[in-house]
Amino acid sequence: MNEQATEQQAQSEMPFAVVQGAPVTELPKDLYIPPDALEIFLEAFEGPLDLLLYMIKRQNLEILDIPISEITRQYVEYIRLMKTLRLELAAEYLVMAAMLAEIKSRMLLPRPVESEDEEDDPRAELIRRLQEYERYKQASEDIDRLQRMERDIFPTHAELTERVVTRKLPDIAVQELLIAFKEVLARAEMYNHHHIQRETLSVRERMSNMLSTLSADNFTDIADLLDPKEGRLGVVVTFLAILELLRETLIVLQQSEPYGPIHVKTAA
Amino acid sequence: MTMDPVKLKNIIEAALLAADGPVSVDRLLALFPAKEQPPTRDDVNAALETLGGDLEGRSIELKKVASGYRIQVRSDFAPWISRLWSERPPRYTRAQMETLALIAYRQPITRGEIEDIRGVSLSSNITRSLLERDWVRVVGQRDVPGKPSLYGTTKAFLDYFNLKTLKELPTLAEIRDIDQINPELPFDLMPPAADTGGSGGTPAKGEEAEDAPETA
Amino acid sequence: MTMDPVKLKNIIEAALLAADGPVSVDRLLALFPAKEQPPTRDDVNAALETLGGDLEGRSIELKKVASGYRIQVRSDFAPWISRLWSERPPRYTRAQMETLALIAYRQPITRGEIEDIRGVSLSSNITRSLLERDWVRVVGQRDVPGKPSLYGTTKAFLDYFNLKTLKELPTLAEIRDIDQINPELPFDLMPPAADTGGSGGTPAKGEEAEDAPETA
Repeated sequence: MNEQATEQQAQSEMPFAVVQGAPVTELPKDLYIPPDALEIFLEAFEGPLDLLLYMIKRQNLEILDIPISEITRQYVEYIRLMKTLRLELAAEYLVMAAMLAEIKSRMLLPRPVESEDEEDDPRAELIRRLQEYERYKQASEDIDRLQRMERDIFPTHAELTERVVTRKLPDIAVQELLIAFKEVLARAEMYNHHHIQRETLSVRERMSNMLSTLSADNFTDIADLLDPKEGRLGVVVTFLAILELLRETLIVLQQSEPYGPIHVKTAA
Repeated sequence: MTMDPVKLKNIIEAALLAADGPVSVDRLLALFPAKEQPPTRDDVNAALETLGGDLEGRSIELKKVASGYRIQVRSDFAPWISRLWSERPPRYTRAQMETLALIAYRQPITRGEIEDIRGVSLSSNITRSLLERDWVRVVGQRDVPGKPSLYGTTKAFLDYFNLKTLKELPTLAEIRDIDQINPELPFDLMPPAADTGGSGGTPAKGEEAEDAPETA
Repeated sequence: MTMDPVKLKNIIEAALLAADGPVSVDRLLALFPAKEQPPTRDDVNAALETLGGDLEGRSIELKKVASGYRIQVRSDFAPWISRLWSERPPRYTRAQMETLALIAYRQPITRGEIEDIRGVSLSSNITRSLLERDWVRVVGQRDVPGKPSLYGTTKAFLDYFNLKTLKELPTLAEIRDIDQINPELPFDLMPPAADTGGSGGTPAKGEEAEDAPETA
């Protein structure tokens, strides 16, 4: 009847759990686990430390003074039962069983009476780990109880229906302006050092000039644009200006026959 | 002539209500252009204090959390407010919560250290879910072979759990020595198994799973 | 015994503030379970009316829209609240800064002259952005073929930098002082040019516009 109540409760609380139906005839008396709740039971534990803690609390035992042979016997009983039910058991559970068995055997060995300090207690490491795990398990439960968003407290929101869109503009200090000026002058200087002769005719300027003299209606012979009086540099600048104007589709180039004169006019 | 304190308070209230998350004092100060005689930080703090007082006895409260101030619905009203939505609040598994607790209290901490303390291997789904929730982040690598990632918590974690700083986390239990056996058991870990499930609007408890064996 | 009207009003306020959009009266009524002596539709409507009155003179208002009620920020507060979302101000590019500097110090100056000094062609976006900011304007045309526009700075430019006249612009001679006063300026300062010819201590006059490259 007790078992039935538990089972019902377990099911009503965790209706998503898979219940194993295999009948188990022999149950250790002190396990208190109905067989078909075993799988749920196993899922409820976060590992061997958690299972051990449960067994200790369940029997009102004290972590610091675990009756190791009794706990080991119960623990191994659980493991055996799980295996019988062919439940998949994480490797950590078996490692713990081995560790318990080892502690148990070391407890049976005679210990020097005078050295009672904890390092000599074969249980010391287990007890440390149990306590360590327990405090963080407790902490996780404490955090779970903190007021939290979505469950206990809710963010508020009031719509702002008409947003004033403000596009921010860069902020600069007057010193930055000066520094930019200084940098550009310094660079211009380097530029001029590298070019033995300063370029007095800019491509861009020539482009503007050319655009203002060319016509959209009449073609001009490209040879007329290249003025030898300007020297080689001037011819190069003009040529670059033509290429650039062409790239920007501001002018149209036409050649009526191969090797014939090239004519140019502004784009319509 | 600085701004009228009531107007300042109203602007701050509107800003906190319109913003999508907590708002820092710096961000509040940025609402006021320099050329319009902006309030000082002290003015803003004073206005926040007045606003907090105004909301006493109301269903909403001013709360300071890690990334700033926010106006939130008081937890007393959760039973009604949670009915606004049909879905239940997200639940977190014990593995997620224990991992989160270890990262919160022991940060920076590696996956291996978490596994050592919990005594089980840590599925990468768990760290991924905490990272995706933006509750934890990788804060570095431990300088050992393999360079394992070190995890720490974020401001979003503190915000979510209504905290200003990590100092506000519940105190950790003490580790006792093996020789100071205390007959008074301070643990009350297992909550009584009385069925609290489904009672009206009470918020769902994190984990009820382990109650099951207890009641047998 | 039905619910205290103040409590009802508080719940409704919290619900409207917590919801993601307008809330209908039906949805408000659904917050109250049948077994807890829920308020009537009239009670809810009365509470909404009281709430609307309470919000008079505050930064938020109760508004009825097609799909229900919502609490929204009053539009008077839009100028401040909108700044919550304003991005950080962008920075001017090097090309923009240098163009502005050349226009300021070498005005009046043509596009071609700016290109000559900078050694690269000048995108029309750059002049446009400065014209749009109203820091730069076309002050005339150079009397050469093509009649290129001459650029100069505006009164708004002077106002922004808090200058009365262009004469107050810092001079190249001051640049050493800037170096010393604030060595951590985030700019890559080039060593002072050996020859600062032509620029002297005062901002350049129009006629000096082409000096700089010439002096090299």
